[in-house]
Amino acid sequence: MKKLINDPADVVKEALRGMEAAHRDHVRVDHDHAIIYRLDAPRQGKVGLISGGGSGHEPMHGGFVGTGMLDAACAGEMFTSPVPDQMMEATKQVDGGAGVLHIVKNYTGDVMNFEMAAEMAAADSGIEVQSVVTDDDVAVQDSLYTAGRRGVGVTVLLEKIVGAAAEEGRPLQDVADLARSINDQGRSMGMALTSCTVPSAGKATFDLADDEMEVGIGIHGEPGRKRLPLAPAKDVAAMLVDPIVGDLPYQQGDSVIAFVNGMGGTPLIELYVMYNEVAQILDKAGITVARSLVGNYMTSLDMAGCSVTLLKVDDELVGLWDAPVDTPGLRWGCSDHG
Amino acid sequence: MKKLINDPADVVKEALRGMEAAHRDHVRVDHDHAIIYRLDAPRQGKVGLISGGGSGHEPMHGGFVGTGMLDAACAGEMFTSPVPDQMMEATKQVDGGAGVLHIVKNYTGDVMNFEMAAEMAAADSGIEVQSVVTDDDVAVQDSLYTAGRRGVGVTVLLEKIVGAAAEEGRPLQDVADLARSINDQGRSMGMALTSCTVPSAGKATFDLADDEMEVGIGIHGEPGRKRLPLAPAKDVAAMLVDPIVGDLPYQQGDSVIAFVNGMGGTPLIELYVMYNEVAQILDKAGITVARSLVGNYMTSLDMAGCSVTLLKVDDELVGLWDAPVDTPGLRWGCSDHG
Amino acid sequence: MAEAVTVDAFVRWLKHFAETVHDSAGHLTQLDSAIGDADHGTNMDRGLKAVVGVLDTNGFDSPDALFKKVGMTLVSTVGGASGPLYGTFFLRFGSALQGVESIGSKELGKAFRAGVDGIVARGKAELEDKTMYDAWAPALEAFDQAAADGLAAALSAAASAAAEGRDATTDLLARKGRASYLGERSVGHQDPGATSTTMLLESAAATLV
Amino acid sequence: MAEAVTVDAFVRWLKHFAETVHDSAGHLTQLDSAIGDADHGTNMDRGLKAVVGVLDTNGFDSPDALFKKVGMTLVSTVGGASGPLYGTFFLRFGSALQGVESIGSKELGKAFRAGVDGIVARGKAELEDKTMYDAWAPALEAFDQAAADGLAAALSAAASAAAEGRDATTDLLARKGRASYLGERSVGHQDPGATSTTMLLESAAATLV
Ligand SMILES: Nc1ncnc2c1ncn2[C@@H]1O[C@H](COP(=O)(O)OP(=O)(O)O)[C@@H](O)[C@H]1O
Ligand SMILES: Nc1ncnc2c1ncn2[C@@H]1O[C@H](COP(=O)(O)OP(=O)(O)O)[C@@H](O)[C@H]1O
Ligand SMILES: [Mg+2]
Ligand SMILES: [Mg+2]
Ligand SMILES: [Mg+2]
Ligand SMILES: [Mg+2]
Repeated sequence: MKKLINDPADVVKEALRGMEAAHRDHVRVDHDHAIIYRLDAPRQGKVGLISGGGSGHEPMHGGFVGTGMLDAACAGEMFTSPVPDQMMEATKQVDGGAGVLHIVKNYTGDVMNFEMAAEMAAADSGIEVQSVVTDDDVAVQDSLYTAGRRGVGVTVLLEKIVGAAAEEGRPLQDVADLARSINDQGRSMGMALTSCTVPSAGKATFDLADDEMEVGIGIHGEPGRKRLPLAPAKDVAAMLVDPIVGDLPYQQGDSVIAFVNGMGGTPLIELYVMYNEVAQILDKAGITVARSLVGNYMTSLDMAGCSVTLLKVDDELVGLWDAPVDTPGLRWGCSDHG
Repeated sequence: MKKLINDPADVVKEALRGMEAAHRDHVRVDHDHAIIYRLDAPRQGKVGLISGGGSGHEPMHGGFVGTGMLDAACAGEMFTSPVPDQMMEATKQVDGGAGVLHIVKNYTGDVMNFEMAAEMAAADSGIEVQSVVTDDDVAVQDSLYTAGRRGVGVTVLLEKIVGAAAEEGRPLQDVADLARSINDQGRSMGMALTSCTVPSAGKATFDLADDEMEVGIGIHGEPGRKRLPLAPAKDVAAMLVDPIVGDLPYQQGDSVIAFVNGMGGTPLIELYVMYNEVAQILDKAGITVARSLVGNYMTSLDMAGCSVTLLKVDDELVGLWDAPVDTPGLRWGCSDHG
Repeated sequence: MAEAVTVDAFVRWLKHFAETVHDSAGHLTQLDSAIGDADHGTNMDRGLKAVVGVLDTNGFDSPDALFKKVGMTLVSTVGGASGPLYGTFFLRFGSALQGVESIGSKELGKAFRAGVDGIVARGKAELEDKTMYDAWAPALEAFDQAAADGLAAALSAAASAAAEGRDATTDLLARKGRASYLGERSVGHQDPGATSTTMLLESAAATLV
Repeated sequence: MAEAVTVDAFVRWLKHFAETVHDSAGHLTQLDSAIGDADHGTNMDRGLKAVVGVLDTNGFDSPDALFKKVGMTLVSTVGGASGPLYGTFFLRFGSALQGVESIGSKELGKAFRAGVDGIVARGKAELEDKTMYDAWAPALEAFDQAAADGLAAALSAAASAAAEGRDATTDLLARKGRASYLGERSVGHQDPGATSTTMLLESAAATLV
């Protein structure tokens, strides 16, 4: 295992220290609870937004804490959902009287831990909590009898857009409804060129030959739906985009936010090559790219690979997307710290 | 070789297409010349800033084109300096009457190609051109009889700070002097956990055993000064920071911009772990971190590893650092596209 | 009532389980690598270390006080799917023993069932979903059937049944938990949670009588 | 004057060189991997393909027109260190032949020297810096010494001397170019630029007479 770390057991703790030191202008960190807070939380009258999940996906979620996005992020151990104590504490800290929305990616562990936290917070403090669970991964067959689809790329887009809505002062119910409708309109699919290596495991989660790739992976180093021969970017783009477009019927002229995400070990130049292919496929399909995002935003440690997310948008969503955001990991517009 | 690409010969071309598609709000691309321009170039009365170099270092330099930073970036072939025609063309296109500054990293090829371009531009169009050559890599012994030190991390910081100065309307001589003084105050050192793979070469530039690392590498996959046993982040940080601090005598209370840069294949979580170590070393040395930057900004394709850059700053430099910047790769403050 | 289980015996159980998991952490993580995210051993080991810390620094005068603390400690330190599931198990297991004067095989059987009901309420697993429940369900049944023969017999029957349930997960196609994402590819791998559950029951058989 | 080199012969030379480099691109890049950035073969091949394209679609009535175009094409397509160096070489080489009526060994020797002076002016390499100059310098000397024996002898002497110079780069510690960053570790590797320069002279010996 080749990593820039010290003791594998300390990676999350030390990374949070480093993150805090690097971004004092954006966040503060409660190290006892492994929670990253927006500097000015709680904001009176604003719906508090919290998310969280296992570590190893940086900048998600801690890097999305700040003006126009999250109020707090709970960092779990590596690839392990955070514990209810963290979400309870964060919920209390960010509540500004308008209630709190929990943004949860659909993994059994995340869902159960957030659920317990919401139950405890309601019993304990009477803070109104709503939860939205993202489940946008078309690689996973959805069914009543299974754990359902994974929450992946749409989570990043959702946190940005819903963050802008909360910043506008919209009430909890509106913000939660908006979040659910975004999840409904978004679909993703990912692939890996290499496995990642979980520090405490010390070796690659799966082995992949030099001429193979995994298609339909998640973000925790779990193997994908199928192992296929390595293919050119053009074919990879089609393998990812086609199932997305097929899953959520698109009409000519539909507008999307197109998001090409790197898994952590893939450099930007390759993501641009991928985005070039994705843009061409969408163009041929008559789908308009209203906005785009290309980069390593939701990673899987050192895995090489990428995912594609398409989110159908209307003018309202584009407006919220364009609204200022000022976080360590996502930043644009004219931000106002007042 | 596992990469998200099509034909290795087309990577640079296709990545530029993807970059243009992803960042239409920031840049336009002249694909014939492989030049990335700021949307509103040329700006009348503003000194034009151009840089360039081999591709494979993304987001540098194309990702640093935009308000408050570069006016144009010339993209060479993979790891190969651009050709004089590109710099000549860019010089003509960004000149707003106040002259043009060429920001060149100290590599024989880059220096010679920029030199030829400056000679041609002067002869051809009479545009006033000055050049600043960055050479901040303390891994390389400096001497009158050698090619000198490489230009690495300080280039990113310099482009940001000098970009702000040019945006203020300072004249060419001032901007060039500022650039040279920044280079004088900055030092860097890098290391690699893995080699990178140049697409056209098809295999790793060097082989490194599972328990080895290269210390003193550049950004072109060239092997480093020494091969050492793999070490914990704490020791790696010391190996990088100590030679920097030793090279440019620091006094208690000196302020720096501290920059921990990933080489492309290293995920953010590891860079935060590294930054945590760097911050502690600086703290112990009595060096104040005025500002910091942590991320994959100057990469070496898919190489895993990092570099540390320290730039001594005063209030003026910090002010210019804080000034708005709005590029694909670096963004903060309240940007004004007017 | 030589059979009655004491708080001390429960503490021995938990420490034995903690030790077993610690020694098998690599194996559990290895199983989780194949069809999950390579952390089940690390998760359980982290949580059980915390439990042992609590046991070493606290005295408990009742099983329900003990297991409430154990359950909360697991919930607060494990995370992932196994944290809420094992945590809920022990919370419910402890509640079921509240006020029970003497804990024999009948009482223990009820407590196990209450704990497993908690797991099902939380995780909504059904039989053959390829989860820890596939070790628990046959274990409960075997325990009840052997309960009349005494605690030792019941626990040993439960542990054997759990092991069989665990082994049977290998051929199942996962419908819950992370392994469900693999679809067909989940077949042929043993479930890590069913494996740690079997260890829990084997530890019980080794320590509670 | 059966010896006079024609434009056609120069074109054959360039095409022969282009072919050799194309066939050896992997080898040149391999050499550059050890002490550089793994692109010398790719760079030279890209530039020489462009040169061949120019040769195939243009006629030239003088060596200086030919080499001006060749030099500019290399400058505009190669990049890196080798682009300006080989480009400058051909530009100066061509200038030196401007107005020369009949190109024999003496004239060619002068032109080679002018080209190499251009390389030195651009790159400031000195002898034993471990660059292409270490192939060029002995080649020029050998050419001049054998010039009286005719063009064939001079070119073949130059090519052999270049090859010796190339081989001698292996033991040198680099002081110029990327290899200089390696310090001591540059010792033991043959310089890629000296290798391509030797190919250029071997192609000359094979085609100009
Ligand atoms: N819904 C569920 N009900 C019961 N057990 C489950 C459920 N989901 C997962 N599990 C169990 O949890 C185990 C995985 O635990 P662990 O690896 O610690 O958590 P995570 O999957 O969050 O990484 C699985 O092997 C399975 O036995
Ligand atoms: N200053 C110099 N003078 C002469 N030749 C040089 C100089 N610097 C480098 N070279 C030659 O250039 C060769 C490398 O060319 P190439 O790999 O194409 O360029 P780059 O080093 O920019 O990648 C070296 O092997 C060396 O022979
Ligand atoms: Mg997990
Ligand atoms: Mg090069
Ligand atoms: Mg797991
Ligand atoms: Mg080279």
